[in-house]
Amino acid sequence: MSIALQSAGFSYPGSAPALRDISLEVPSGDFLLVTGHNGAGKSSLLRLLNGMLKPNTGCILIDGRDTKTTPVSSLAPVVSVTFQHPGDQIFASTVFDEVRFGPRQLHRPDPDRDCREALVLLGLESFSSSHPYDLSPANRKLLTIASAVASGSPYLAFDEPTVNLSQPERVKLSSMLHRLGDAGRSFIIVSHDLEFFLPIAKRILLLHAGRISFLGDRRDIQRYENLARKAGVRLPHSFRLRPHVGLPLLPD
Amino acid sequence: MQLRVPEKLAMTLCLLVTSLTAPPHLSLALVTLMLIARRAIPGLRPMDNPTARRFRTVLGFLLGGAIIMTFLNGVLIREGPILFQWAGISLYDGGIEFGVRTGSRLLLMTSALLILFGSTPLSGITTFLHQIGVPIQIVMTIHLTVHFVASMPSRIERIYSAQEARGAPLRAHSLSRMFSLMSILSPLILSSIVESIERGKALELRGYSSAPRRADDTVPFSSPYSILTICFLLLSIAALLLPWLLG
Amino acid sequence: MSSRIRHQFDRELDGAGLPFVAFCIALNLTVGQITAALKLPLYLDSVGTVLAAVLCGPLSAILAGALSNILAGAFGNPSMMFFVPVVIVIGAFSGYLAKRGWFRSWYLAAAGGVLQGVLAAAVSAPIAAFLFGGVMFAGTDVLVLYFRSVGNTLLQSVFYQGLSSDPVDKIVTYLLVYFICRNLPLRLLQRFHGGNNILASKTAQ
Amino acid sequence: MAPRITIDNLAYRYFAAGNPVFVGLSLEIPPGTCCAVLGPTGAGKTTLLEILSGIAGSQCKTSVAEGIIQIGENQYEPIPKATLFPGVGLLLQDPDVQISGIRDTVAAEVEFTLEQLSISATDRQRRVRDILADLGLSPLSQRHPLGVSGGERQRIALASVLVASPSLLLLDEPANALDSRSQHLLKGILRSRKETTTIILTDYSIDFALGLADMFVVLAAGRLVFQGTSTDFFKALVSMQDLLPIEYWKLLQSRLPKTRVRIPL
Repeated sequence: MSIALQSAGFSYPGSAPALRDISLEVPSGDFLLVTGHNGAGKSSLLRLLNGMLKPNTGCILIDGRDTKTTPVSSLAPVVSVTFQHPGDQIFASTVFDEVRFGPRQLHRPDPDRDCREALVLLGLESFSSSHPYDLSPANRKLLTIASAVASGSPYLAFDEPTVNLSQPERVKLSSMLHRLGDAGRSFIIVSHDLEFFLPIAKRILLLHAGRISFLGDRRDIQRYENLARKAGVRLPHSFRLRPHVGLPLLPD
Repeated sequence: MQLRVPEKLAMTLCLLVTSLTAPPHLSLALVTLMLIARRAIPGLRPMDNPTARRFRTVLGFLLGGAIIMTFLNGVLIREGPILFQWAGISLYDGGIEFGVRTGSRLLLMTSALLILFGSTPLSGITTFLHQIGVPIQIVMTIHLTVHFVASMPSRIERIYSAQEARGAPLRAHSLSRMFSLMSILSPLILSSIVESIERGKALELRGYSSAPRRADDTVPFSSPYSILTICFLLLSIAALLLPWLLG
Repeated sequence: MSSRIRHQFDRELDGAGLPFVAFCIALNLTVGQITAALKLPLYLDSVGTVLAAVLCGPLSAILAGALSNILAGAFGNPSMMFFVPVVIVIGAFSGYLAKRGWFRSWYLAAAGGVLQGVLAAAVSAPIAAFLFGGVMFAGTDVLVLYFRSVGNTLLQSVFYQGLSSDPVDKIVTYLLVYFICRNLPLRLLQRFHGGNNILASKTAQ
Repeated sequence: MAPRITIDNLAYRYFAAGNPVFVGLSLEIPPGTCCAVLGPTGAGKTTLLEILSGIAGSQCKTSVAEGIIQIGENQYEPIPKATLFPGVGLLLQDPDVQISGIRDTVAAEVEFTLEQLSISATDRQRRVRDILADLGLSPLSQRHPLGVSGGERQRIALASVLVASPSLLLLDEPANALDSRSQHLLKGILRSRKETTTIILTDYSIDFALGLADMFVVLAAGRLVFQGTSTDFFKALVSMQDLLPIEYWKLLQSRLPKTRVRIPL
C-alpha cells in the first residue's frame, strides 16, 4: 500500500498554480512532516491526498487507484485527513458518538471497539459520554485526532495537530504517534511546530511557492536548514543552539 | 444632484407602490426612466463595478424570464381571443396580457430596489434607520449579519471537506444525503452558538446591554423631511390611488 | 411598540441572543448553498428562523425572518421583500410552538412542521398570486401554470403549488432544529433566553 | 483609582447539581497590583475572570454562587449580577470574537464601546485617538478591524476595552497566539497602566507573567494552591509538587531556571 504523486500540479480556477510538479511517494510506515511558509501549498496538498481536489496535471495514485476516477468515499478508508478546526466537524452529542462516526461510515467491522481504542490512545476515555463542547478546546482537538485514529485508515494526515494543545495534550499526542507508528500506521503531518515534530518525523518535505524545495530523510537536516532559511522557515531556537554546545542538530 | 438616503427611500417606496397599481405601459416607461436616471444622477449610480455587473445580470435574467413566462402564460392560460396560431400552438390574449402585466411589475420593482441598494452603502441606510428610532439591536443585527454572510461560504466549504474526509456520504443516494445534512448543519450551528456566546460576552463587557442605554447625542438629524422626500411621499399616495384615478 | 413587547424584545436580544439571531439570518440566507451542494430538493430557508424561535424566542424569530427576507431582497432577489409577512407569520408561529413545548419530542416537532407548512402556503399564496401573478421565476412556476391550465383559479393554483412543497420542507426544517437543539449541552443552552424550551425536557430525562 | 479586590469564601457551580468550579476560594489583591493567575487547564482561571467581570452573573442563568466579592468600594453578595462596565474590563481569549464586526474601521470599532456611555461625540473621538496612539494603532485607525494581523487584532481588542478606562483590567490568556514581539509590546502597555489600574491576567505557562506580575495566584481544580509575591512563588514552587498535576508542575519548574538569576534575593 502506498501513496504516489506523479508530477502532480494543481491550481484553483483563475489563480496561479498552488502546487507544481509534485512527485512524491509515501510508502507504508512513513512519517512525513510537511513544512513551508503560509500559502506554500500545504493545505492544497492535503486536499489532493484524499481526492477532495483533483490534480490538473499529473496524477495521484492511492493504493494504486487514480484519485481522478475514484470517489472520495472509497479513498477515505486508505487516507484519513483531519483539518485544523475542531468546530468544523464536531456534531454528535457525545464524544463516543463523535468518534464512532468515522468507523461507522467506513463500514468497519467493530466501530465500538475502534472508538474505544482510539479514545484510550488519546487519553479521552473518561470523557466518552461527555458532550464534545463540554471538553476544553485542547481536548476537543484531541477528539478530532481520535476520530481519525478510529477510522482505521493506514494513512493518517493531520493539518496543524499541535495548535491549541498545551503540555499534557502534547504528551498524549506524541505517545499516540509513537504507538501507532510502531504498529505500522503512516503519518503525513502539515505543521509549523518543528520543535514537536522534528524529533519524531522520518522524512521532511519542504514546500516553497508550490514546489518541492526539499524532500529527504531527517538526517539531512543540515541541508534542510539551508533551504528552509531561503524559504523563510527557520528551525526552532532549541535546535539551532544545539551545534553550539557540541550536540548534533537533531536528538535521536 | 446628490440624493440623500431618506429621499432615495421615499423614491423607492413611491416606485414600489406604483409598480403594484400602474398599468404595464406606465411601469415600463418608469423602468426606462429609472435606467436613464441611474446613469444621469450621481446619487443613483452604482457604488462599484461588481454592483453594476450584478444589476445588469439580474435585470437581464429577469427580462429573459419575463418574456418566456409571458409566452408560456399565453399558451397555457386559455382566456380571451386567440392572438396567434402556429403548428397547433395557440397564444391567448388573456394569458399574454397577464404575463405582460406581471413582467413589467417585476421589472419595475426589481430595478427600483436594485438601484437603491446598489447606490447606497448599507451603513447609510442603517444610520438613517437608527436616527428615525429603529432599535439599536436591529441595526446591530443587520451589521453583524452582513459580517457573517461574508464568512459563511468559506465556513460551509471547510465543514463540507472535513466531513467528506471522514467518510460522510455526501454524494450517495438521496436518503443518506439527507442524513449528511445533519453532519454539515450541526457543526455549523454548534460552532456558531459557541461563537455567539463568546461574542455576546464581549458585547456585554463593552457595555452593550439589551436594556437600551441609547446615546442621545448621536449626530442630530438635520432635516429628514426635505421637499423632495415629501414630494415622493405624496406621489406614493397618488400612486396608491392610481387605479381609482384611471377609473 | 408597547412596553411589554419592548421588554420581551430586550430580553430575547441580550448579549448572546443578538449575535445568534444575526447568525440565524446568515444561515437562512446561505443554507441554500448546502442543499445545492448536497443536491437535495429542499429550500430550508426558514431553518434559522425556527432556530431563533426555539433558542431565543418569538420576537427574535420574527426579526430573523423579516431581516432575512429584506436582506435577501437587498442583495439578490427583490421580490423576497414582499414575502416579509409570510416569514413574520412563520417566526411568530414557530415561536409560539416552541413556547408551548412542541420541540420536546420529535413527533410533535414533525406535526408542527406540517401545520407550519400549510400555514406558510396559505399566507404566501395571496401575495404570490396578487402581486406576482404566481410567477416566481423558479421551476415551481410550471406547476402553477399546470394547476391553472386544468381549470383552477390563480389563487388556488398558487396555494396548491405551495402545499406540494412547503409541508415537506418545513417538516425537515423542524426535525433538523429539534435534533440539533436536543444535542446541545446544557452549558450552552442556559445562555439563551429560550433555552428553557428544551432545558426542561433534557433535565427530565 | 485602582481598586482592591477581595474574594471571600467563594463557591461557584454552573448547575445546582454540577461539579463545583470553586470551593471556599479566598483571595486578596492589593490596589495597583498586576496579578497573574496560573493553573492547569480546567483550574477555573477563566471562570474567575468571568465572575469578577460580572459576565458570569449576567449570562449563566442556572449557576449557583456563595461568598462575598469586593471590588474597590463595592461589595457584591455573592457575585456581581451584571457586567461592571465601564469600571471593569475583560479581554477575552479570542480577539476575533471581541471585535464586534459591526463597524467598518478600527477607530469606529473602538468608539463603539464609548457609545454605550453618555459622552459627547467630540470627547469620544478624542479618547479613541488617545488610546489608539497609546497602543501604537494610529496608522491603522481607518483600516477594517478584521483586515489586520493577529497581533494587531488583539491590540485593537485591548484598545476597545481600555478606551472605557477600566480601573480593574482582566486579561484571559493574553499571551496566547502572540509572537514574542507583540508580547513585548503588550507587556509595555500593561506596565504603563499599573499606576491607575489593578490588573489580573491568566497565563498557562508563566512566560508572559514573568517580569510583569508582582503577585502570583496558583489554582488547581478550583482550589487556591498559592498566593503571594513573585519571590515567594519561586521559593514555594518546590512544595507545590503534591498539589498540582505532575505534568503541570514540571512545566512550571522548567520555566524557572532561566529567570532565577534576575530575581534579587
